[in-house]
Amino acid sequence: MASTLLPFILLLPFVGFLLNGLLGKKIGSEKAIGTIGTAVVALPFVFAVVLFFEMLGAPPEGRTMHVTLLSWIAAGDFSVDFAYQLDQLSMIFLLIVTGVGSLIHLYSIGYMHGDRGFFRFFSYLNLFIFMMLNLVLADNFLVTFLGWEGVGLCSFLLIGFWYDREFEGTAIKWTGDAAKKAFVMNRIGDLGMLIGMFILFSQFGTLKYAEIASGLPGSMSAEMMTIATLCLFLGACGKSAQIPLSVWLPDAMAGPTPVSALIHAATMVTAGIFLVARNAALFSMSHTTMAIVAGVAVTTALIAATVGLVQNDIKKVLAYSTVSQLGFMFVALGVGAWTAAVFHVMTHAFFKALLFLGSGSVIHGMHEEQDMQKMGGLKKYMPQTYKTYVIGSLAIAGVIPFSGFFSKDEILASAFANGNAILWGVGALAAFCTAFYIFRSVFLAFHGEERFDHTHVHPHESPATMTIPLWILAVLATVGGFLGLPIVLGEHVHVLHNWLEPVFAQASANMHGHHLSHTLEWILMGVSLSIAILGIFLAYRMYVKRPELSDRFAGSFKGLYKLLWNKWYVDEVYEEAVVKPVWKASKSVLLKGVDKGIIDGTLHGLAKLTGEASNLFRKIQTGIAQQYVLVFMIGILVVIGWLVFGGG
Amino acid sequence: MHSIPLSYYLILSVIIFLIGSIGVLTRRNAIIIFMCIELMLNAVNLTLVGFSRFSGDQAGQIMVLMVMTVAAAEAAVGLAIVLSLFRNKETVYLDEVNLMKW
Amino acid sequence: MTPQDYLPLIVMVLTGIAFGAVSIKAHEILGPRRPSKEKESTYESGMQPVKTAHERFSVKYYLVAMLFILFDIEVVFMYPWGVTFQDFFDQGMGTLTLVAMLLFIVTLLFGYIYILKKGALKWD
Amino acid sequence: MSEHDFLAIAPITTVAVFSLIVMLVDALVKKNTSLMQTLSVVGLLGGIGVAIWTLPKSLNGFNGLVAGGGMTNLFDILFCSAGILTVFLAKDYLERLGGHFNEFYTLLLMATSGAMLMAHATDFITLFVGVELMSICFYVLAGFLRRQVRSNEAAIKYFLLGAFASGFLLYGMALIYGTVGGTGYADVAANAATVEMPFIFWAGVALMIVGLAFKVAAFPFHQWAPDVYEGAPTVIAGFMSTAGKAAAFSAFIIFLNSVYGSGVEGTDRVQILLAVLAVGSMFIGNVTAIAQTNVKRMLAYSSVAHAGYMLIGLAAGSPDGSFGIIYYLIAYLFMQLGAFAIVGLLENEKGCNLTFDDYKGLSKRRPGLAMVMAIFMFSLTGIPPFAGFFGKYQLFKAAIGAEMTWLAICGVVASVISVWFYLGLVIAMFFRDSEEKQAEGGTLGGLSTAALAVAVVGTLVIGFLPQAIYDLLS
Repeated sequence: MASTLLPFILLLPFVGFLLNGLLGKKIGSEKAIGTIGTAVVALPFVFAVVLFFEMLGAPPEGRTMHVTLLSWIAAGDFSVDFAYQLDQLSMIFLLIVTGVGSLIHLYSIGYMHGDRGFFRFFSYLNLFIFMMLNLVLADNFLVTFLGWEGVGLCSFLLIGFWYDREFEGTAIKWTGDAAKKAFVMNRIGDLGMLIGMFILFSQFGTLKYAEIASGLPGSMSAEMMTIATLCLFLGACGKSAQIPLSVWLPDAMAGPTPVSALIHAATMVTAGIFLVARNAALFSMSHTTMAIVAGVAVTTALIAATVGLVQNDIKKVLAYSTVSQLGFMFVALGVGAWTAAVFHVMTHAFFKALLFLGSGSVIHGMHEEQDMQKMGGLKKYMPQTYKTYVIGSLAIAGVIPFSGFFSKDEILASAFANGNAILWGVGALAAFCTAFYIFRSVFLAFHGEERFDHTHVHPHESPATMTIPLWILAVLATVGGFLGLPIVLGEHVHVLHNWLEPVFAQASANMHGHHLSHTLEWILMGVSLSIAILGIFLAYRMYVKRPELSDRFAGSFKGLYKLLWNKWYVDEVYEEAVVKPVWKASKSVLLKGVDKGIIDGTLHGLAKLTGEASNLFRKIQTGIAQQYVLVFMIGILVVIGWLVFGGG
Repeated sequence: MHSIPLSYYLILSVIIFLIGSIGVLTRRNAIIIFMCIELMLNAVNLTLVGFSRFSGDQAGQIMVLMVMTVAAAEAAVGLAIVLSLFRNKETVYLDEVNLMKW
Repeated sequence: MTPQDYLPLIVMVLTGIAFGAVSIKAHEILGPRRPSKEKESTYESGMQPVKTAHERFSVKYYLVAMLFILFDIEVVFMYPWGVTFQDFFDQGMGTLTLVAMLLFIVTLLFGYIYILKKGALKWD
Repeated sequence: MSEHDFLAIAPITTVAVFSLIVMLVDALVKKNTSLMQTLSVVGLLGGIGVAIWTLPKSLNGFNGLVAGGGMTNLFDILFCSAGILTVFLAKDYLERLGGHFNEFYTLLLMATSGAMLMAHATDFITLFVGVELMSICFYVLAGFLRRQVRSNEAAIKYFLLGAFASGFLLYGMALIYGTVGGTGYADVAANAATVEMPFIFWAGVALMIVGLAFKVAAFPFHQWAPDVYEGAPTVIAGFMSTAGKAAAFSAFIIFLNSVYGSGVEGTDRVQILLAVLAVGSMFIGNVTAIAQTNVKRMLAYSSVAHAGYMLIGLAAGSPDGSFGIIYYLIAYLFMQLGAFAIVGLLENEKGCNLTFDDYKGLSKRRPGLAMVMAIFMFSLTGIPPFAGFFGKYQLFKAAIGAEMTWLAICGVVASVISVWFYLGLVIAMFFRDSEEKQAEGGTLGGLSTAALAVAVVGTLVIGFLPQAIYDLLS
C-alpha cells in the first residue's frame, strides 16, 4: 500500500509545480490554477491519512516502511537512492506538511487574488511542498539534503516574490536583499551540515539514517562524534533560525503572508528540529552537543521573546515569536525530550499558522497595513478573524486546554527534570514574555480605539476561502493538545509519546532521563499556567484597561475612586518597577545590542571582511603582464624549493 | 672522448635560461620579450641535446627538432599578434597594454 | 688537453683585440679633421643621397618572411628521415616510410595551397 | 607499425583531417560559411563516433608515444562536444561582432585536435606538440576580433605568458628526460625511483607541474586567465575555459599517475603541493570574483576557483580523484559553456551588456534566458540537484578518502563563498529592475538556441540522473 501511494504523495506536488509553472500563463484563470495548486497538496494529504491508518493497524515494531523509487547514484562503494523511510516520525511531519500546506494553499487563493504573479506563486508553493516532502521522508542524508536545499531555494524565491517592494528590515532595504540574506544564512548552515555529512560518511561509509544509527558508535571517538553532531546542529540552526543564524527569519517576513505561515512558521523552519530528531540516536551519543543545543536554544527562546515585546509590525511580532518557539523545541531536544519537541512542532504548526493567517487576514482587510499602532478596534470589523486569532493567542500563550499549554508545559517539565532549574527558569521567563507580547498584539490590533483614518482604510472581513482555513486551524489549535496529555493523568494518555516511542527508543536509552514526581509535575503545570495568565493579564492592564482608568481619573477626584486610584497607582508602580525596565532592556540591550548589534553585526562584519579581501586581491591583478610574470617566477621558486628540498 | 662533462652543458643552459626569463621580466618591448622566450627555448634545447649526447638516446634530439618547429610557428603567430596590436594601439610596449585589470 | 695548451690561443685573442683598439685610437689621434657638407653626407657611390634610410617596410615583407620561416623549418624533419630511410628500406619498410613522408609533404602542400589562394603571396 | 597505432590516434586523425579539409574549403570554395560549419560539426561528430568506437579497447601506439581507449577517449568526446557547442554559438556571435572569418573553424578544429593529442599523449614529445598545437590556436582565437583593442590585448598577454609557461614546461620535460633516460611516461614510471640525480628529477617534476598549473589557470599561475577570458571573444573564452582546462587536466592526470605509480619516495610532497595550489585557487578565485562588476570577468575568476576544486582530485591522487575530475569536467563543460554562451548572446557590438547592472530585470526582458542562466548559476554554485553539486561531491569524497578531510572542508567553505556572486547575478536578473533602457543584446538564433538547450539538458541530466554518468564512466 505504502509503496503504491508514496510515489503519488511525492510526485503530485511536483506535477502541480510543472503544470502551474509551465502552463500557468496559458491557463490564466486564477480559479483553475488555485484548484490545481491546492488539489496536488490536498490529495497527498488524503493518501497520507490512509497510510496513517494503515500504520496504526500495523504492530508498533512493524510500522517502518522503506520505499525506493529509483536508484540515484551507485558508484562502487557508495550508493544513494531516491529511497524514502516512512516511520512514525516522518508520518507526523508528512501529515503536518500536507495538511497545513493544503489549508494554506486554499487560503492563498483568496489572499493572492489579483496578483500578477498568481501562477508563479502557486508553482513555487507546490515545488516547496515537493522539496519539503523529500526532506522529511528521506531515508538518507543526501536526499534530505536535496530537499534541504530545495526548500531553501523556494523560500528564497518566495521571500523575494514581491521583489519590487521596499521593505523595512535589519540593515536591508529591498525584499530581494531579504531573500539573499536568508539564502546566504542558510548556506552557512548548510556548510555545517555538509561537513557533518562528510565526517559521518568517512566514519560509517554510508549516509542511510538507519545504518548509521545501527552502526553507532562505530569507530568514532567522542570528540569526533561531538564535532559531527555540532556541524549538523549548525545546519539546523541555519534552517531553524537559531542564534547566531537567526536574523534572517524576521526579514523573511518580506514575503507574502501565506509564505510566512507555511514556510517560516509551520514547516520549513522545523526542518532543523526534524534533522536532530531524525538523528536523535546520534546526538544522544554526545552530551556536550546536547548541552550546547539546550543552551543555544534557551538563549534564542528568551532573546527572541523579549525582542518580540517591542515590535509594532504584527508580522514581526509573529516572526520573533516563531524564533522563540523554535528555541523551545530545541530546548526539548537538548534535554532529550524528543517527543515533546515533535509535539510542540505539531501544535506550533497549528497555532502559528493560524496566527499568521489571521494577521494576513488583518493585513488584507487593512489594505496592506502591518503597523499595529495604526490598527485597533478591528474586533467589530472582522469578528471571525478576531475569534480565531484569540484562540491562536491562547494556544501560544499556553492556556489550558489549548494545544500550546500541553506541549510547552511538557518541554518546561522535562527541562526541569533532565536539564536544570536555570534552564527551566529562563524558559519560563520566555513563556511569560510570549503570553505578554502575543496578547499585546491582540489588544493593539483588535481592541482599543481605532487608530486608522476611516477616509482611506475600510476594514472588512476576508472571503470564505480565507476564513475557512482559519477556523479549521483554530479547531486544531484547540484540540491538538489532547494528543499529548501529561503522563500524570495516566500511563497511556500521552498518545503521541506511545506513538513515537519506537523511533526514539535507542536515543532515550542513551539519555537515561529521570521522571518527576507527580506532585512536582502538578506544581510545574500550575506555575506555567499562572505565568501565562499573568502575562495576559498584564498585557490587558497596559493596553486595554489603563486608558479608561486614566480618563476616569482625569474626570473626577472623588474619594470612592481611591481604591481605583490606588490600584492604578499600584499599576503604575508595577509598570515602573517591572515592565518599563524589561521594556527598556529589551529595546536597548536585546533588540539593538544583541540582535542587531552582535549577531547581525558579526555576520555583516564577515561579509564586509570578505568584500575588503576581494578588493585587495583584485588590486594584485594590475593588468601588466610583467607583474604576472613576477608572481609566476616567485611561484616557481616556491614550488621547486618545496619539491626539491621540502623533503629535507 | 667526453672531455667536457655533462654538468657544463647543464649549467650553461641554466644560465641562458635564466638570462631569458630575466629578460622577459625586465624588458617592455613585446618583441624583445618574445626573443627572450626563444632564448629560453633554445636553452632547453641545449639541455636536451646534452642529455641525449651523454645517454646516447636519440629521443632528445628528435624533441629538439619539434621544439624548433614549434618555436618557428610561435614566432609567426606572435609577430602577427604584435602587428595587429600595433595597428590598433600604436604601441608594442607591454606595460602600456593594461586595459583589463582588477 | 690541459689549460696550459690553450695559452697560445688566449695570447692570439688578446693581440687581436689590442691591434684593433690601437689602430682605431691612432687614426683618431693622427688623422686631420676638416669636415664639410659633402664629407658628412651619406656615401651613395658618388650619387646624391635621395631620401632617408629610415622608412617603414610594407607588412608584406614580414608576411613573406614568416611564411618562409614556416615552410623552411619543416625541412628539418627530412634530415632524420633521410638518415634513417636506408635502414627502414633494408627492413622492407621502405614504402611505408616513403608514404609517411609523402603524407607529411601533402599536409604542407595543403597549407601552401591555402596561403596561395588567400593571396598571401601577392605583391600588389 | 600496426593497426593499433592508427586506432590509438584515430579520433585525433579524424578531427585533424577535417580541419585540413575545412581549411581547403575555405581557400577553394566561394560562399562557403555554412558548408564549413557543417563540415566542422561533421568532423567533430566523427571524432566522437570514432572515440566511442575505440573506447572499449586499451591501445598503446607508436612505441608508447600515444595511448588510446578508456578515459582518454572520454576526454576526446568532451573536447569534441565542447567544439560542437562552440561552433553552434559562434555564428551569431561573430557575425554580430563583425569578426566572422572562416579561419575560425579551422583553428577551432585544430585546437580541438591539439587538446585530444594532449589527452592521448604518453610521451613528452607528443604532449609538447599537443600543448603547443592547442595553445597556438588559442593565441590566435583569443585575438580573433582583431579590430578590438581588448581582443588584441588578450591575445598578446596570453601569447607571451603562454609561451613563457611552455618554456618552463619544456624545461621540466628536459630535466625529467635526462634523469629517467627517456621521454616516455613508461620510462618515468620505470626509472623514477632509481634516478641518480633526484634533485634534478624533482626540479623537472616541479617545472612540469608549474607549466600544467598555468594551463589550468591555478593559483599562483592564474593571473592571465581573467584578462584573457575578458578580452577574448566570449564563445572562445567559453571554449578555452572548458576544453582548454580539460585538456590540461587530462595531461595532468596521466603524468601524475606515472609519477605516483613509479613508487619514488616524495610523492606525498607533490600531493601537499597540489592541495595548497587547490586551496589557493579556490579562495583567490572565489573571493576576487565577489568584487567584480563585469559578469564575463566574474566567470573568469570563478573558473580559477573551479580549477581549484578539480586540483583537489589530483591532490587526492587516487582513482576516485581522477574519476571526480572527469565527472566535474563533464558537468563544468555544460554549465560554464552555457553561462558564457548567454553572456555572449547578450553582448552586442560595442561589447556592452556585460556588467551586473545590465543584467537587472533580465527576467522581464528575456525570461527564458534569465531562467536558463539562473540554472547555470545554481549549478556552478554547487546546489543540488544540479550538475555541479555531484561533481564537487565526488571530489570532496575523494579528498576524504585520501585522509584530506581538511581539504574537503576548505572546498565546502570556498563554495559557500561563491554563493555570494553567483547569487548576486540571479538577484540582479530576477529581483531588480533596470533603471534605464538597456541596450538590446543580440537575437537568439536557431543554432544558439540548440546549443543552449543542449547545455541546459546536460546540466539537468547530470544533476538528476548522475547514475547515467557513473555507468558511462565506470
